[in-house]
Amino acid sequence: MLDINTKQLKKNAFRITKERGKTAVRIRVPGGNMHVKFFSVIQEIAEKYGNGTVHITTRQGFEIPGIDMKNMPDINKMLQPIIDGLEINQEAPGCGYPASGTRNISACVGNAYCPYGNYNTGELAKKIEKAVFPHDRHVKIAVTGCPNDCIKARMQDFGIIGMTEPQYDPYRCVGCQACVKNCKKRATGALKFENFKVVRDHSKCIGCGECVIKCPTGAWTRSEEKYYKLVIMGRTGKKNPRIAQDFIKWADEESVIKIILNTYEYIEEYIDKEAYQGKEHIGYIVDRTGYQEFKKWALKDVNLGPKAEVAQTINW
Amino acid sequence: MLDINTKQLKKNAFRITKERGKTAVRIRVPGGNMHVKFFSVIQEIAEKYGNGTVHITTRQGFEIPGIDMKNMPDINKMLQPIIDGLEINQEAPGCGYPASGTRNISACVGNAYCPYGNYNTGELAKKIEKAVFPHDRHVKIAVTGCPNDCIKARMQDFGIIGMTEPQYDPYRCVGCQACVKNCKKRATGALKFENFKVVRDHSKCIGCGECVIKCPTGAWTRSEEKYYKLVIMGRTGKKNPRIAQDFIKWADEESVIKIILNTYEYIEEYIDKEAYQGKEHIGYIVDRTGYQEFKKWALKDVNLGPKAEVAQTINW
Amino acid sequence: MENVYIPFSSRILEIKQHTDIDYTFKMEYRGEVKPGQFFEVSIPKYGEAPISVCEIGDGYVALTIRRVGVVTNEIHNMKVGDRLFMRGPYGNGFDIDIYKGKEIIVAAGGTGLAPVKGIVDYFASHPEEAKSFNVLMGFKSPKDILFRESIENWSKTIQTTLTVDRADEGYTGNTGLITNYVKTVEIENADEAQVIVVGPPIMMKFTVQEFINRGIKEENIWVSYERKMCCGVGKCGHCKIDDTYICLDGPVFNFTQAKHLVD
Amino acid sequence: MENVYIPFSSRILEIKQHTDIDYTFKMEYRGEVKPGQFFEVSIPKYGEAPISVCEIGDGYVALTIRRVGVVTNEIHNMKVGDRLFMRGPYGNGFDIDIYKGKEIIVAAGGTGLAPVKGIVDYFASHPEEAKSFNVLMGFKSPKDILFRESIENWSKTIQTTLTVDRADEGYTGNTGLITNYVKTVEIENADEAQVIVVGPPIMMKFTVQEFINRGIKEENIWVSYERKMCCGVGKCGHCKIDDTYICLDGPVFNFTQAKHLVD
Amino acid sequence: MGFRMDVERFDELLTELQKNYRIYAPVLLKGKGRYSETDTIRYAEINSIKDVVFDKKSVFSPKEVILPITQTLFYFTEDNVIEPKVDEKNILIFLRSCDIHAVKRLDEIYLRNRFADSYYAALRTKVKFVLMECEKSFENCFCVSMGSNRTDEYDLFVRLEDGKVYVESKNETFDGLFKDEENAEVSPKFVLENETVVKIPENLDQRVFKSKMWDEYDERCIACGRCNFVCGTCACFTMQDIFYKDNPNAGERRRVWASCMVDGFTDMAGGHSFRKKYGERMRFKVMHKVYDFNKRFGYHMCVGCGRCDDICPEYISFANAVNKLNDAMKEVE
Amino acid sequence: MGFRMDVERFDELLTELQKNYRIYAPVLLKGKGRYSETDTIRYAEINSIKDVVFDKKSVFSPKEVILPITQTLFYFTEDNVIEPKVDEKNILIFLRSCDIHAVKRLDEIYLRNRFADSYYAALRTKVKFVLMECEKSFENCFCVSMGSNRTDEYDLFVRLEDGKVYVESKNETFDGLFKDEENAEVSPKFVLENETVVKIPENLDQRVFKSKMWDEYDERCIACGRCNFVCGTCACFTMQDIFYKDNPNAGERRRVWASCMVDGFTDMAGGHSFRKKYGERMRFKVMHKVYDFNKRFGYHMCVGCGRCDDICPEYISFANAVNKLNDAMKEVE
Repeated sequence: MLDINTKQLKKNAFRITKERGKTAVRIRVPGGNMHVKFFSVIQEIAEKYGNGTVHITTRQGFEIPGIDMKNMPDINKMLQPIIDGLEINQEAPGCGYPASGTRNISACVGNAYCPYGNYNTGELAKKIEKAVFPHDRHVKIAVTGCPNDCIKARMQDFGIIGMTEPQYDPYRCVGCQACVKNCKKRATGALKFENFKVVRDHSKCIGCGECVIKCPTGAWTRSEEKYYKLVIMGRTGKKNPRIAQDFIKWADEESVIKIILNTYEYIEEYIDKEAYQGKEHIGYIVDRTGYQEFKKWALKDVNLGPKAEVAQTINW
Repeated sequence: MLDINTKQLKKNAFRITKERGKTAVRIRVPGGNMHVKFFSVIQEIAEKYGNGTVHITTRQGFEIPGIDMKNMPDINKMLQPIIDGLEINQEAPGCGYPASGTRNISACVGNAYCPYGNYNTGELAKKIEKAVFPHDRHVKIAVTGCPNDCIKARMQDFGIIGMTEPQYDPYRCVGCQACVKNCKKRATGALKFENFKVVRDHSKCIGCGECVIKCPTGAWTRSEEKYYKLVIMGRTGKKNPRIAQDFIKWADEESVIKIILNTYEYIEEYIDKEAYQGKEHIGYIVDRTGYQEFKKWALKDVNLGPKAEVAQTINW
Repeated sequence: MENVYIPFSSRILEIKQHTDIDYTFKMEYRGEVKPGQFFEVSIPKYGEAPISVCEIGDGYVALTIRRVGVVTNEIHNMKVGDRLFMRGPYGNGFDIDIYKGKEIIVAAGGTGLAPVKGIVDYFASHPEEAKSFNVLMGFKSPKDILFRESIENWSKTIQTTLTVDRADEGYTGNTGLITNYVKTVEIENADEAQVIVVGPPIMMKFTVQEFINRGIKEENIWVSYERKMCCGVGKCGHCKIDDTYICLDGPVFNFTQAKHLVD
Repeated sequence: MENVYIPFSSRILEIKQHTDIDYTFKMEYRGEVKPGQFFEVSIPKYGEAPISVCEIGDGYVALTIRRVGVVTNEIHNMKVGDRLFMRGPYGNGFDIDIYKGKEIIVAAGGTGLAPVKGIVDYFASHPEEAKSFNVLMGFKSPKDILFRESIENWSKTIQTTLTVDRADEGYTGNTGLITNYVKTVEIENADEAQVIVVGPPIMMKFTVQEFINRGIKEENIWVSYERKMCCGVGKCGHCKIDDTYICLDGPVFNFTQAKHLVD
Repeated sequence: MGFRMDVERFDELLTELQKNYRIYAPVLLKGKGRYSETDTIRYAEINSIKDVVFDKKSVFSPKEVILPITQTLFYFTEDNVIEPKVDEKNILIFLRSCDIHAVKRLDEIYLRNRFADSYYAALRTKVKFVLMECEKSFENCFCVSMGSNRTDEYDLFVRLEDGKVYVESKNETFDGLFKDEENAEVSPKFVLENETVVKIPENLDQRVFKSKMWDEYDERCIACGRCNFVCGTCACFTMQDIFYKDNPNAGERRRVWASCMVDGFTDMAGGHSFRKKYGERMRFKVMHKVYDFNKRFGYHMCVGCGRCDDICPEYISFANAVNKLNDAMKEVE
Repeated sequence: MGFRMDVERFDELLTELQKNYRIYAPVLLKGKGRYSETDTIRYAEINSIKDVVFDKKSVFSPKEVILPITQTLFYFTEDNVIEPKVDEKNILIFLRSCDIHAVKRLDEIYLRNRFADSYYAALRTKVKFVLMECEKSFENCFCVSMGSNRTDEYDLFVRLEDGKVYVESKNETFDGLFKDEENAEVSPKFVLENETVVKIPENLDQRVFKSKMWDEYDERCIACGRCNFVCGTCACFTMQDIFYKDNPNAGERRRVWASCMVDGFTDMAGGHSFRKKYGERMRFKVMHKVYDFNKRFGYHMCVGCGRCDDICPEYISFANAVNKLNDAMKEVE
């Protein structure tokens, strides 16, 4: 006789599956990076309690299906080394993953080894994990190292896109225009060639850093400061899938985290109290209150740097 | 003295990293499902040749970084059991993964165990893998079980979204309106309550099957046929990220695969021959030739079923 | 076997409008019927609704119908001479004999006056059959007052107290909740006085409590319940509370039983 | 140390337009200069361009300049009396003594006529110094023909053959590629005849081949090369082919050397 | 009397029976489960014993055979009221002991409880029961606790075993049918033990309404009504009057199953309603099944088939709720 | 003459030297590498020996000290041509043996080859070399193969070891500077072996142009020019004339480094260009470094510093290309 509180089960990172009494455990890996030693744990769970398979999720985690619901406490105990190793915020040891509303903070590899990454996405993902988890509100956050957006930050409620402000040393520029041509072809055409040197149009520049990568003489280098573009309220789904739009360009890391935390307060204020299982998706809340109200809450006590540009209005 | 053909390296599913002479190997897992026994292989590669860590990619694969380029042949040999196990199309045994242009066919769990999945996404992913791999053209394909679109099919060149055509038995309907309310709230409001029974507006119906799931009396059931919505030419990236738009609704599986194969022929015809490394992204080709030309090629010799609806025009 | 769901058709003899949404239909009917009983009234293709009898007369019953839904809305479009479908009467109704010779107090809130109107009519016509008869009537506002004519007639033979929750311009009568007027009723012998309370659930709850506070015995308090009903014959299940079917065992209950009816 | 990059300024004495885009500028200049040599001509803030000498005279050199870029475009805006900046002459130029007393054939394609014009001018004025003198000139179309006046004058003393790739209305002369006319040239003693070929790379390649086919010895064939140059003095590297700097070691080469110059 | 025969022979007899009977049994509906590529088991007419699913519990109970989900009461044509024709054939239902007990509950409501329901009666009187035995208790069954694990109120008993059909006939109607068949000792085995055991407190009464146990269900229950619809004893219905879209002069009055868990069950035309909290609905249902029905009719409504526990999408266990009443009574005493 | 001193003392002498010298050395530029959070090593003026990166190869060679990346040749103000002022100070460059050899190549082009370049000469004559020794061969170095692993053409040699600075002075200019310092036996060690060995075929000539070996680079090379820009011997430049945006009456003529690998290197004003294929450019470069320079000047241009191999984003090895010439010559012979 199973008498299972499905809401608690879901909040404990298990899922209700098609098969009665069977669950799948979700292993969230913030930022997608992990030591392979934890693979043994996953292997053991899948072989001992599951059906021997694992699904790699699009948010960079694992799902081990075919687990009897009655084994959930055992699984939670087995997960502890992973939870410790990944430094997951947990409510109590041995109780498994504590959240399901806010999704895994996913991240491309970022500057860990990708040439295009403008910052350490894995670290930022973990920092955000520390700041917001566990949380039941339905918020999707992803961090990506550059505007190539391999993580598909534009399909998230918060997409954090790494930027660098390219620094130009005209003395080192030989006018090969590698940067200019590349920027036009692959980015936004923010570079012009004038008087045999390059002029950057800051308003067009997306901070991808491709000019730095392409420059054969080191005339372009990265800014000491790291910048972030925060894009918001993208979503897939049945109702009206849409791409996230630019909220702030040239933001700093601290502000980005603060804005996310502020947004959770905004959610508490405005969420539809009638929403099924308190699961109103943040995007729909913003649809209801309008962007200006969201902005007001999001930017509360945020000290944006002098370069930051906040969107006056957003039409999704 | 490293003298490495980077194009070949990339086509062999390794990557150029920030660190000179170090590579990361990419392990593509079509559909994201694998037996955990292969975890041992990944573990061994990471511990013996890499830095002990692994990155879980957003396309459902693994990247093992920190590998000396000179060890690539060894790694390829070690990967063979995975390649065999996942039935990856390979050019020759022991030579590793053979493609880099066309990305891993990614998939949500689909009806393997997700209650919302309308078909076996893992199987379709493998079928497409078999049909198109290896291929160097830059095409992103993802399959998702339902319009919730957990895999973010709307950010792909081809997003395949599972549909079912709900079958209604008015005799079993007690008029609780669970389906009607849910469809309005979570889907597209395709259901109306008339004369104490439910009327479905086919033109609004996205085939999500939620009505079937919500119906407490079994009045709604799934169609015997499985249907697919094919959405196309979504993308992230620096230039103009955009969401994929509906190309065909209520398509059949065979047609979908044929359309993808046709598109590769279209690419060969229209790709910018000057494109850097032959890497013009399919979306930009369609931008150039226009939708009608794409459509002509895509639908060549395709026998769509009677329910299929092809978009007359698409504005991305 | 008799098909209890088959309605008979009945001609509308007279229509009287009380308020914007309350009309009384005098329906052709010959047969046994008691105050407090109800009929399932229907217009085919629109639906059925349980309606209390508010007046019983020779060859007719009167039904006060508030326009609150599809069926009642359609009924309000009917004209004298048109036919409604009916089945019933259902329920137990009030047993007038219980009250005879007693101090009687009826407290009715809003449309709750309809099911007890037959009782009041009876004693207003036969004031000598009661030791005393008080009727307290509460309505939300002056424009919601039902049976104005009857009330005026009643006041000639029995004690009537009319109050509205909110007065409006031109209204000079009592205001305030009906519970406030329970204390004003003169009761000679609280042990034997009979009280009938009918109205919205919240009104009934507090009004009964007031009477108990006045020393009325629970077994001398009577209430009438309104619940959703689809059949009227103990099948559809909507009106069941605990082991009690309002349609079969009520709608009139002695408070000793009613107090256990927790939805 | 002398700064070889410093230009001198020179007055424009005369401007002659040949075609829409080809003008000849007669520049004030006194000094040694040979046909086939070039100057780096510049307008400060616009840039420098290597330009062949097309005519050498007393106190002047003439430069034929095609409008093909920023600098030449700007030069075309200049008027007589304005000043250009120049440095040079650079390069080896043609050594007229080599050709004297020989059968001489000059084949020039398009602007390739400019660097050899000095040679032709010389022998047209001194036809007696050559055993014979043939000049073959090819242009794309009649409107591209340069030095029309000179050509007319030359035809009085030496053999001239003018052809265009594509005729247009009103043109009645030869058509076809210059290579077709190589066979028409009368050569008495192929062993000793001297041939100068200047023009676009493709024209030079096939024309030289035609002459070799006619039995002309490689060591009697001379070509002049045009390459990108920034300095003219063997530093910038753009004009280098193999170990040869066109600016220093050319632009005039005997074909025995030139045939090894693979870009 | 017991008989033994081949499947083929049995199916011949079935065909014979079909002349006078519609024969209903639990069948497998491929792909008609709630989720993609899942099946379901529901009652439907069969043509062969091979259609009958013996080894699994049906999702819905057999009640829909005698209490149709949607049932037309009358047709209206302008001012006429016309009752639908009743099918002439009799009915055979393959069902289990618990379900036979359940029908007894339906009879209590529909044939007795002051009025008899002619629509129900019309079908019910046609019905004969074919008992299916339970080799072993299914998941969530607690028939033993509810005393519904055994019955002798059946007309036929049928067992399919190793390609043979064993039939016990207790109704002489069928004597002729089986007279040529091989005799055999056939009698049903009954489940004597369930994994799930339910204990209804002896002192259970309305005081338990005050227990905190119900609060849990406010959050967990989604008020979908599945527990009612699959239940063999739930008997509630709602009336519906409609016009035909093709001709608004014609229409019908019908009834459909209702659920005390679903929004609207208590809604009155004026707007008032009761039991808004899902925990209250749970309480109403539980108490009906194991308290107040008993109070009115002298035996418990619930037959312990466990279908409500099988179906609940939120994994709420009715059986466990009943067992929680014990602690709840201690809490409120 | 050799000396030994503390770092602090050496830095004092450095300060003393700065009165007359600009002192250049390879320094670490934090975060200025091509990729995020990567560093780079480039030549820059130093103020302390601690600024000098001894243990890694600089990405760019020291050539930029004497052959600036962007160098103004004249200023134009309306009709006047004005040469820029030459900095009065002399120049000290910390560099390795291979780089000293490389400067000799630059000298060949810029001071000789018919004309002398006054701009180069002006800087070059101010330069004194401070030799840095290579404790061991760095990755991709093949100086031994090119004979540039040793030199005695330096003015000072400086070694930093265990917190002490060892200096050898070979130029009497510095006699006064070090006269009070502790004497020590100091002389540079030179690398005698590289992991990378390059063998230039003895019969190498233009026939190798026909080899298929170049085709590979059509695909692999991206013509970015990095190999040229980091090279200590590449000497090409391009001229640029500009107007100042603030005053179009004034402007300048300048030169910037050019690369034979980059598009435009051979583009003539009329539109014609040569070596469109990247393999042809690779061939041109390789042959210049190990064939035609030698033909013209009597020794190879390449000094084997390996910077081209260090930098190539496509992992093309110049050294390996040179070695492939051996097979290529066999192919075309």
